[in-house]
Amino acid sequence: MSTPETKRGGLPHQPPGNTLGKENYLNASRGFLSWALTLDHKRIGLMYLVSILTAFLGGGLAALYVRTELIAPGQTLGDADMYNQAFTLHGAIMVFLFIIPGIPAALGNFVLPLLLGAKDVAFPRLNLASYWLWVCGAIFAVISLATGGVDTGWTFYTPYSSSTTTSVIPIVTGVFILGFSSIFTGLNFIVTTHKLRPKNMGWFNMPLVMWALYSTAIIQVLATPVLAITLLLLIAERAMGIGIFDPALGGDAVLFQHFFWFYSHPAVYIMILPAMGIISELIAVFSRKHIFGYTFIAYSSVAIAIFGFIVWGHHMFTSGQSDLLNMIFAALTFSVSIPSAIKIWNWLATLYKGSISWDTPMLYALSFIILFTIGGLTGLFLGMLAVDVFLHDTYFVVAHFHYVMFGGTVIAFLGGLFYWWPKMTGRMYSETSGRLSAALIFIGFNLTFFIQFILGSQGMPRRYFDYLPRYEFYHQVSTIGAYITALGFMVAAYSLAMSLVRGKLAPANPWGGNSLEWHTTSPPPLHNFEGEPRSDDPYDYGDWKWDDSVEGFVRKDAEATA
Amino acid sequence: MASSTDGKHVPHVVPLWILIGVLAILLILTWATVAVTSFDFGSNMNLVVAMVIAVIKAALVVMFFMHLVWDRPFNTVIFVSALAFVGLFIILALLDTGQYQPTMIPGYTAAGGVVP
Amino acid sequence: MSHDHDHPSYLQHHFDTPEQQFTSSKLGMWLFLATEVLMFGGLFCAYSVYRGNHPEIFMYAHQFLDTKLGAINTVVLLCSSLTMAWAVRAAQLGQKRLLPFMLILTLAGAFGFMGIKYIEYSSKFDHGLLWARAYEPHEEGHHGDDHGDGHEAGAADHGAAHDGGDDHGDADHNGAADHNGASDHNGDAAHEAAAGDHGGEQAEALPDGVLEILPSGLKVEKSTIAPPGSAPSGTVLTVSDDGHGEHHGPEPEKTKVFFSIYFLMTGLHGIHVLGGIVVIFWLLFKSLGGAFGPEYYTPVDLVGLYWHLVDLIWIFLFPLLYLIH
Amino acid sequence: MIDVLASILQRVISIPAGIAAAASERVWLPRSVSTFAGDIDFAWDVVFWLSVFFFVLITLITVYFMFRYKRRTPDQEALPAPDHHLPIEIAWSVLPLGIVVVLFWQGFAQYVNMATPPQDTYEIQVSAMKWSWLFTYPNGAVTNELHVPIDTPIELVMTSSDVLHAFFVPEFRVKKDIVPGRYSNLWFEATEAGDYDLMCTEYCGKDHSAMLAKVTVHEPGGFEPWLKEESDYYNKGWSMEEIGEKLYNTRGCKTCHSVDGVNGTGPTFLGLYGIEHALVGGGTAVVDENYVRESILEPQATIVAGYDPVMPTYQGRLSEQDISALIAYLKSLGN
Repeated sequence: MSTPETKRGGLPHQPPGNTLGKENYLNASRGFLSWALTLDHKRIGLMYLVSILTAFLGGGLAALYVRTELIAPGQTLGDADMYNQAFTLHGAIMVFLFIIPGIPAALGNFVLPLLLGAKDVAFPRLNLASYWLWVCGAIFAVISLATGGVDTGWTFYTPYSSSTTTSVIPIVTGVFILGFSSIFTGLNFIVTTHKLRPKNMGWFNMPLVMWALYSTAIIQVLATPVLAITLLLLIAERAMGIGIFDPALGGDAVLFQHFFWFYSHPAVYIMILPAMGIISELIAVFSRKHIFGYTFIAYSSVAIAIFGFIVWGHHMFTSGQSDLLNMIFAALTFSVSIPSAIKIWNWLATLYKGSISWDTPMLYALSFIILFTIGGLTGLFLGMLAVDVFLHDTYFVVAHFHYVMFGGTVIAFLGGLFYWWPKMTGRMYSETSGRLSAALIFIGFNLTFFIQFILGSQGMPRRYFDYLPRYEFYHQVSTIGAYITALGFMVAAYSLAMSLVRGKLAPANPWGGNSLEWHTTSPPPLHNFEGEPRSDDPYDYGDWKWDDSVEGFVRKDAEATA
Repeated sequence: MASSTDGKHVPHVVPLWILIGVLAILLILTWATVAVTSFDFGSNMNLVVAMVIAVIKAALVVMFFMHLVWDRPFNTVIFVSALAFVGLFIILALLDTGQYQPTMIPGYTAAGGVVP
Repeated sequence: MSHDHDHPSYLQHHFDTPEQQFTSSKLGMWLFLATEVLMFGGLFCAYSVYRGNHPEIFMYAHQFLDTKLGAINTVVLLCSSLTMAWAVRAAQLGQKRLLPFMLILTLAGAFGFMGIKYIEYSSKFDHGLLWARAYEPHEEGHHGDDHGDGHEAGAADHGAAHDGGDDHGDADHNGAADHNGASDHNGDAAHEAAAGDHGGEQAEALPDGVLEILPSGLKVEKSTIAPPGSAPSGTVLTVSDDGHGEHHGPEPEKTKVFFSIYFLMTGLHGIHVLGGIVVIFWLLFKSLGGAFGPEYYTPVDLVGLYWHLVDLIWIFLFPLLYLIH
Repeated sequence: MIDVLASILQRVISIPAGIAAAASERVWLPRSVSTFAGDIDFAWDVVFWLSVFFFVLITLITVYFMFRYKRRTPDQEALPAPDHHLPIEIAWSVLPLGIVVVLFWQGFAQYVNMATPPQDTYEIQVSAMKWSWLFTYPNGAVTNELHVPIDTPIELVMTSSDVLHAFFVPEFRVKKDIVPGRYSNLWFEATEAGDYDLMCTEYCGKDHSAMLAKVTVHEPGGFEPWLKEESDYYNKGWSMEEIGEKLYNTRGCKTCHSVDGVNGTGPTFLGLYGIEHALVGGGTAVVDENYVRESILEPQATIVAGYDPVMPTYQGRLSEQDISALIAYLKSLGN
């Protein structure tokens, strides 16, 4: 650790290990181009973060529009076309612009090399290209919005998508580009994990979030190209009428669904695996206890990645897929539930006899366990063939995937964001507002979506602009829940934004974690570490002790922390 | 293969006779695959023969032109798993579409909706 | 910095050794190739599904592809693969004059491939053998309707597709060359004058049901089955090939899907060849400046891998599209 | 805007009444009204109570640990505990495997039932289009609402003329996508007379949520007379206008064309006959016999300005006589 400099810029109490006002990656160079053309993974991660949060805001507003429209049967705000475009926009933005790049490209980009003790990802230029491809894809999404919107649903099912008059081609082009952005991130992460670990870090010394990001990257690399070709075929279908998917031209509409879900089911694991990785970190760090069953959790991530490829047909049980395939996919589908269950049990065992702090990231992690349990268990209903036939395309499915995607991924994303925020910015957020946001989102989310399980089991179909009066009460509750959730997000945004203005300065290790990112300063220097970081078991917290003067954790063996 | 202790990269050079020999075999196989089309092996055997030849050709290119025999084994793992996933995709899709073929309506053309 | 004593200019700051950088690049490239395999895998899947369910379409439609040109292209691509592998070898051995030479040979192969592809494509365009919506097969040499010899008006528009031919390939090239630029037979007066004679005369003395016999021995027959996509029903011309009984018969339904798949597969492959041309040019440019040698030849190696993959895909496309039996 | 807010506020105020109403009905699943609905409900119950058990277990453990082991002081360390335990881990990996095998079997066995229709079903042709249903009975009668006899296995042979649709009746627990270019089959046997809602559950565009129909299950002996009544309008002594009105109501016209002067997905029929329309792409057309006929048979040929080209063709669905009847009805709506 370098010798402390005198405080600059009138910063308040600056704990050791905090580099605000000194040299760090944020001020290593200045000017717009130093960001736009940066090769530093940390800056790219931050740019991603700002971008995907903007996308999240857009998708969230679309969601609020949808929920508000549904507060009463019939027309509330706009007509059916408007509603259809709103839910399509909500789905497409949230899936392709927010949740898929969310954890890997934003948080992952920032922490992955730090976790490995590396200076950067293996291909920094590719990383930057990935970011700008994302921007490019987002621009296409905006173009499609500006040229009349899209009303196909995020799944782009043919033949509706090849016959509707709305702007399908721009948004599909956008998603095509976003696919390459995702591939580049995945490719980069695999190579980085393989090649840039420190010499003494074996595969089983990696933090579990690395296993999760690595498994995610495998899916990104192997599945996303199929999405690319699917979308290319869809564009060709519309532009040239090639007749692969459109029955009117001699094609096969169900084949499109095979193509689409061959990517989009593994993509579900692109969304949830990194979230599980973050939860493994949070549970261990905030219990100050070694993660339970490291090997099982690590292998279960890889297992989920691989099983994820052989279950896509469960999205097609009522689609006209043959009975034979329905049976095969139904049997294979249950295989995914085993590794997911393993993780839940291991997390609970980690909590046992821990020293459980109620800091904001941990509150998010604990709500993840409960929400993901509901999401996972309701998946069992949908895996059972005969029950799925009844529940398919109803609100039960909507609720199920929101419990996994929102209750799982978004919650873990927020947990990770609060967890690494001090490392990224060098500032602590206010715990009060942080905890309030976690509570509000938990309550609002359950109000919004638990009621939709009931709604779905009553037979309410999804993507309905209007509905039968008997469903009205449930929709009202759901809409109110959506607004409470939105309030929770506003509180979270407030908490993080205020921390930048008047947050306390963060120490190097506010939480007592032992993965390598906590071994460097907050924020880290341009090349991440001063000297070669020393890696050991990332879940052995015995070397760190709480220091009141630092308001964080310091190494026990450090002679003087200055 | 191409590693050394001090981290300096030492390339593996493929002997010229291997490269030219591989090309010769590839050309012969190309001739063969065209030639066998004039024989009828019955049912789908012609397709099988054509694919076997293509796989041999592809394997030669991958192993020698692309250095995979001398490369790190993990690169082989990547390539083979990519092929395996393609195979999985094709087999399951074929299995399904083959099953529901009888329900197809011959000569169907859509009656409503147009493409802009 | 751990490598301050030995820091070649090509070594990026976040790598410790050239070896680490090289194997990283190589691993990245193989992953990229895996994505390419899966991307083309989608097309192969679409191909398999349609061939599995409609073998008759493939049996019928592949006759319009030119096996001879396909085979020549295969050879061209294989040879350029060798020169590429040789280029990598030259770079590894520091043969600074051989490397650009081999790259130029590879480029020659690439351009040769695209040139032949161009000939094939323009022949398809001339005959209206295009993807589904544009599919409108017609026979260049046949212009009966223009000369009032009694055929249904419009028959030629959606009528005979011509053999591109594994067995009658030469006839097709001649046709394609002769009628280049004359695909719009109603608008091109000069062409009508040239083609009109034999088309009009032959049709007069033919047996019932056969509308025309082409110079190559193909009979253009009357069929009652309209190809989908051609709007009015009526007389439809199809080609039968007397040499090989199995190619007889009317045009199956959904034939246009074959051409959709053909254009998608060869088109996407062609785009990859074009991409290869660009990067090989870049390599050539760099190699002329002496950028590569035994200690640093990563770009040559990676482009080589890419180029071989393009070759690899063609190795499958050729029998699957041209050699259907 | 104020209106919207006021109506939203009104909805919010009415929620307590809604809770009371909802609490008085069954919460999960609608009534079961088909032969296999009971079996599916059993499978549902199995997985439902299993889920409740695990949910309660995991939540209790989480919440209990959260309080029991709460960190009191910032420097509090964890209590000693093992970081792995192979037998336990293997147990909780393998046990769920056994459970999911049971679940798979439950779902699969019932599915086989649903997928295989019995012999001697009563077959009804279903034609789905944006955004209405047509049901054709063996005697040629066509309606836009489904009528079936009770306690009789019904087989539906379904086709779509445009995009994907799906047939869903919650009370019967049946659902099947209707794929254009294919015949989709589905069977059920209703066990209780009454009216049920049929919904389209595969997103099909603008009026997806309006693509509803009533399913009427007739009491024993009630179906045959109804069917007789519905068939052959031309031998009932009705006027052409009356037949046209009947066709308007039963063949899907009214989904998009109102008769009250309000334009919907298509122009209203009120006062339509004889006027001159502006067309998409320029030009005009007078609504006369030929124009109406063409619009029915080739709806894509001329599109009225301001509307989307979404109407399916009725070629083969309406006879010449039917078209004449519809023209007569249109004329009666005046201009």
